[in-house]
Amino acid sequence: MHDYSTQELMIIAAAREINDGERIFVGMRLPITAYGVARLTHAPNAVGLFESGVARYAPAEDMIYTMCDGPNQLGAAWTTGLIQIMGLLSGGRIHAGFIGGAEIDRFGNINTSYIGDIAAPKVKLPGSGGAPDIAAMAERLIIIINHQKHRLVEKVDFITSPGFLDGGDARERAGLSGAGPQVVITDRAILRPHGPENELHLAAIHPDHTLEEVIENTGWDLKSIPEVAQTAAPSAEELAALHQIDKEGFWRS
Amino acid sequence: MHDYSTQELMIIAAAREINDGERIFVGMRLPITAYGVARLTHAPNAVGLFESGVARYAPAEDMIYTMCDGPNQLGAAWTTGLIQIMGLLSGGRIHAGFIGGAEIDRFGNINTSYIGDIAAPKVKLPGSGGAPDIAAMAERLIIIINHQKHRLVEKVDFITSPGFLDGGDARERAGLSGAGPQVVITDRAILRPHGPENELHLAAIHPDHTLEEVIENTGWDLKSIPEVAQTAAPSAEELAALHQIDKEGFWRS
Amino acid sequence: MQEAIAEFVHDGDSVVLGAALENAIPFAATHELIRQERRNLNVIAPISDISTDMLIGAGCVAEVTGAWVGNVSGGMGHNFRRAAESGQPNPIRIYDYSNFSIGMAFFAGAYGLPYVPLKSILGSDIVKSNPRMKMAENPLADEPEPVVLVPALKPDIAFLVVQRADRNGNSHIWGSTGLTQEASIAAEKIIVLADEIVEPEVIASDPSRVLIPGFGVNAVCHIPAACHPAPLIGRWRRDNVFFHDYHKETRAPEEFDRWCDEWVRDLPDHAAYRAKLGGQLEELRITGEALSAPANYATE
Amino acid sequence: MQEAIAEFVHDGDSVVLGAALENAIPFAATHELIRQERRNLNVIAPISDISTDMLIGAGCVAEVTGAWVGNVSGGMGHNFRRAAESGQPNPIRIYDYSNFSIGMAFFAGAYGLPYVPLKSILGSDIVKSNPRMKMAENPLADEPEPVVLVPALKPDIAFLVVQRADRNGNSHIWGSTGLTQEASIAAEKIIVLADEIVEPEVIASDPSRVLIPGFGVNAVCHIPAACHPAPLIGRWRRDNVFFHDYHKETRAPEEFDRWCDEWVRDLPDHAAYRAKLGGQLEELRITGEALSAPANYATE
Repeated sequence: MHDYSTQELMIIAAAREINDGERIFVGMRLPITAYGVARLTHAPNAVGLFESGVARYAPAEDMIYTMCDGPNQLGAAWTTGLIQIMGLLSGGRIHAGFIGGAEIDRFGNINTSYIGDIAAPKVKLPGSGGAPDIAAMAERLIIIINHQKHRLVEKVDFITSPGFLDGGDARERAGLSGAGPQVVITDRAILRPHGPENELHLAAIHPDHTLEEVIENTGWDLKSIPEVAQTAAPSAEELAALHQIDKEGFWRS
Repeated sequence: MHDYSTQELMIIAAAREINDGERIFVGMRLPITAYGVARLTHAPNAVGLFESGVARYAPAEDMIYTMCDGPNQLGAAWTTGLIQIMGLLSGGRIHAGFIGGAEIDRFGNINTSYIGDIAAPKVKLPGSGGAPDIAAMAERLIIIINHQKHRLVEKVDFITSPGFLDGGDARERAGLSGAGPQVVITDRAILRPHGPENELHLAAIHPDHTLEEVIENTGWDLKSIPEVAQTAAPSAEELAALHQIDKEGFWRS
Repeated sequence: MQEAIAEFVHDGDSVVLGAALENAIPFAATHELIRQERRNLNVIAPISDISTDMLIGAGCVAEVTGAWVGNVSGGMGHNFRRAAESGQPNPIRIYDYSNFSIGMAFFAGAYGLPYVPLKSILGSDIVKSNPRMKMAENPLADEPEPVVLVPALKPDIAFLVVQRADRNGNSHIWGSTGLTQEASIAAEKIIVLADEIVEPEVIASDPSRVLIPGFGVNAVCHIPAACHPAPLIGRWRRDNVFFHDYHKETRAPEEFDRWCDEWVRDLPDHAAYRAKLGGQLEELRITGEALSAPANYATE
Repeated sequence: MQEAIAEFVHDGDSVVLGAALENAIPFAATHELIRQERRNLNVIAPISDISTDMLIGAGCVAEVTGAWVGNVSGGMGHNFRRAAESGQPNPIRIYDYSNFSIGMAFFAGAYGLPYVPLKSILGSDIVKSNPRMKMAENPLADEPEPVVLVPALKPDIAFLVVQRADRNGNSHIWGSTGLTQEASIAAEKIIVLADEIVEPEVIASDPSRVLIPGFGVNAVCHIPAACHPAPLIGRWRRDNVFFHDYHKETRAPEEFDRWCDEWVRDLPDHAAYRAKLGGQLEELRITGEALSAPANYATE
């Protein structure tokens, strides 16, 4: 037992991916909390952007269920249109963006559209939202996903949001300007692209999880970077920041 | 002598080209007054648009020197950006627009760019502003110009704003959606396109002006429509409306 | 609004129902389209929370053009899944876009561009699955530079919810607006659902807050809380419970039918809907004040 | 502002000086560029009244990218004509655009489109004279459909005048804005000339009135009447006499030089310019009030 939950560890790992002064496309749920932790710790000058047309400095003071909720707009740096905000992404002005997904493959491609055949899908997922735009155009892509064999797959049925496509320099050849997925944060481990193929490799294992368990729950033959670390436990400062944001302990259980 | 000036007649002739409920791209000076007269007489529901990003119902209450002056924005229907306003034009939502120019040719093409050779112009004119966009995309184009031989020329040196280009269906073939110049209002007469060539023909002569004088002051071999009229003198209502707008008698002299 | 929908919306029309993403969704119009049994609609929206799902369940929809269809609180939209996976209550054709690409398609439709060349949708299989999009090379570049050509979208009609409008449709909107302006201007017709009708002087006091001027608006309907259960900045909070309940109560077709009878078909109009919500709606009403600093438009 | 221009503007840069057409023109920056003797600038502006003419006369300009250069009150700009017709004080290269095509070029630069296909510039000889533009066919159309491809414009730096900003550059602008937003976002660097510096809470009270957020701004300078002789809505009326005088007093090169010494080069900064104007400037100050109706952003 630790004094933090797995979700809290994921949030803090995500917060560490945000550098000070950066413009970050924040999604809802876990990333918005990560953004808040980063602002309160090492990145007090980060800017958070929401595709509906919102840019904020400090995160919303009250709980929000969607990015359009009132507390995310009150006192914002900018409430405007989608084109103005996502245009910054398309214009190459965004340092990093968060996305999630139903499936990810070993090249970091993400599916949120169709499981099975497009014409007669086994599961019709809700769709892309702005994720393809973020995946294509943010300088770095930060992915958060639950670590299960049916989610981390050899090849996704449908590339909603491009990672490294077929690997190697396929992404660059396709004309994509952002550097692609630089980290995948799961509930068991942290993966990063490694080697000339840009395949996702195991980079760190969360405390209390094992290499065998991680491999077993990955749908491809997961390789490791030369020196796999253990994910650093949250510092007292990080946890304090998280608890300040997550007053009701939503992420603690 | 009449109880109106030539410029007042031109303004009223221009006002008559505006139909009720239409969206009109208004320029500065004479057209803005014409728009005001139309609103006060037969077109109370016309809407006036200004390319800087202004839409108005009633014209400005105070004298304005540029479309960006305060009185043109106070109480406007919309103050916004250029793209929103000119985009309506590009999107085919504008019924008519006013433009002027330094030169016009017999197919209604207008030059406000270069007199002489482009590389070494005899006169460098200020340029286009939004006139090409208005000429290309408004459903109808209303042109106001002084009637002098060096202004109404056989062929303009440079087509800043397209009329019927080389005549006939050249305009349509070039992909232009608006119907092009439907009227040219000068200080001597009114010209309109006529016949399959869409050449500008004399349609009406202002009171006190003669056919010979009009022909003499036109730089091409001006033909006439079958029944050339005399421009109807301003009605009492039209003059009253004009005087209401032009309180200081700016256009009266 | 009954009259406006009867007059302006026809079977087979393409309809924008909410372009501001998760706020200001015109659910009141969604309900009325269901009550008037419109069929074969092409519902266009980047993200409209459960509005699209309701229309699909009620059999109003032939095509969906959008970036995301579901229930932001509950995840999936059951009717959307059923229609896409098993053609119930009828098969639907889906045109997938990303948020930016549908935004730029509206932009092109609004402002007269036949298409836009985009880079942000490169690499996505959406380009392959959406037959409207086409890969090309930038003809102005010296080096090969792939782009995706996305044609203009020009919907038949757009419904939008605004905080206040005058009787002529001149409308003030504030807070994030998503694609409200572009989608509305791109549409052939615009119907405004105003939370409040104010005197023209109120709107004219701040022409820079006008997102859609009245001269483009075909009808103005005064419908308080037309957005419910979605939020409207400064007016109504989001009804999170309602979204959760919808998710729980529409898992099977017959469950959806029951839900739709209770909340839509058995009610004559939006006033009856508000009355049925009663205190639940009143709790969502924003009564506090956090007012904008004034802007001065004086000329002297 | 001296420091901001010294640090951020280099010889040869492309500079947007006013993108709001005839209002909010950053003349204070125009003057400072002349005083600091910047050379070979590419001045980009749809229409900036006499700002471009002054810079040309002072020998700062190698290229002009725009839709109109002159003096709205007086007609022609004498320096612009001299440079274009006889290469005095130096030849300039002119890239002609229409207002909508330069607007869309900024839009493309701001929002990452490599180019835009336009119809509104078809038929104009601008397409032939501006080598950046190219005729093409719409590749998505069944029938031949000509379009003009206009590439993105990405200026090095944009100056803009705003009614009020906080110390971090978060800015409120109202009234018509021309291409202010698109040109600023397209630029690599933004310098804000604020008529008034206010507390961050004032700007944050109305985030929908923010046209340019502070996180994209490189410097904020507090310069009252930076727009003079152009107007600024709610703050300063247009100085029509000044424009007429400029027209009369700059007919010959030596006349312009005298004008420029008196009004620009012999003055150390904009404060001295305002002091020289004295009562003439005070008469243009807007003291009345015509305030916008408030918008409520409360959440409860």
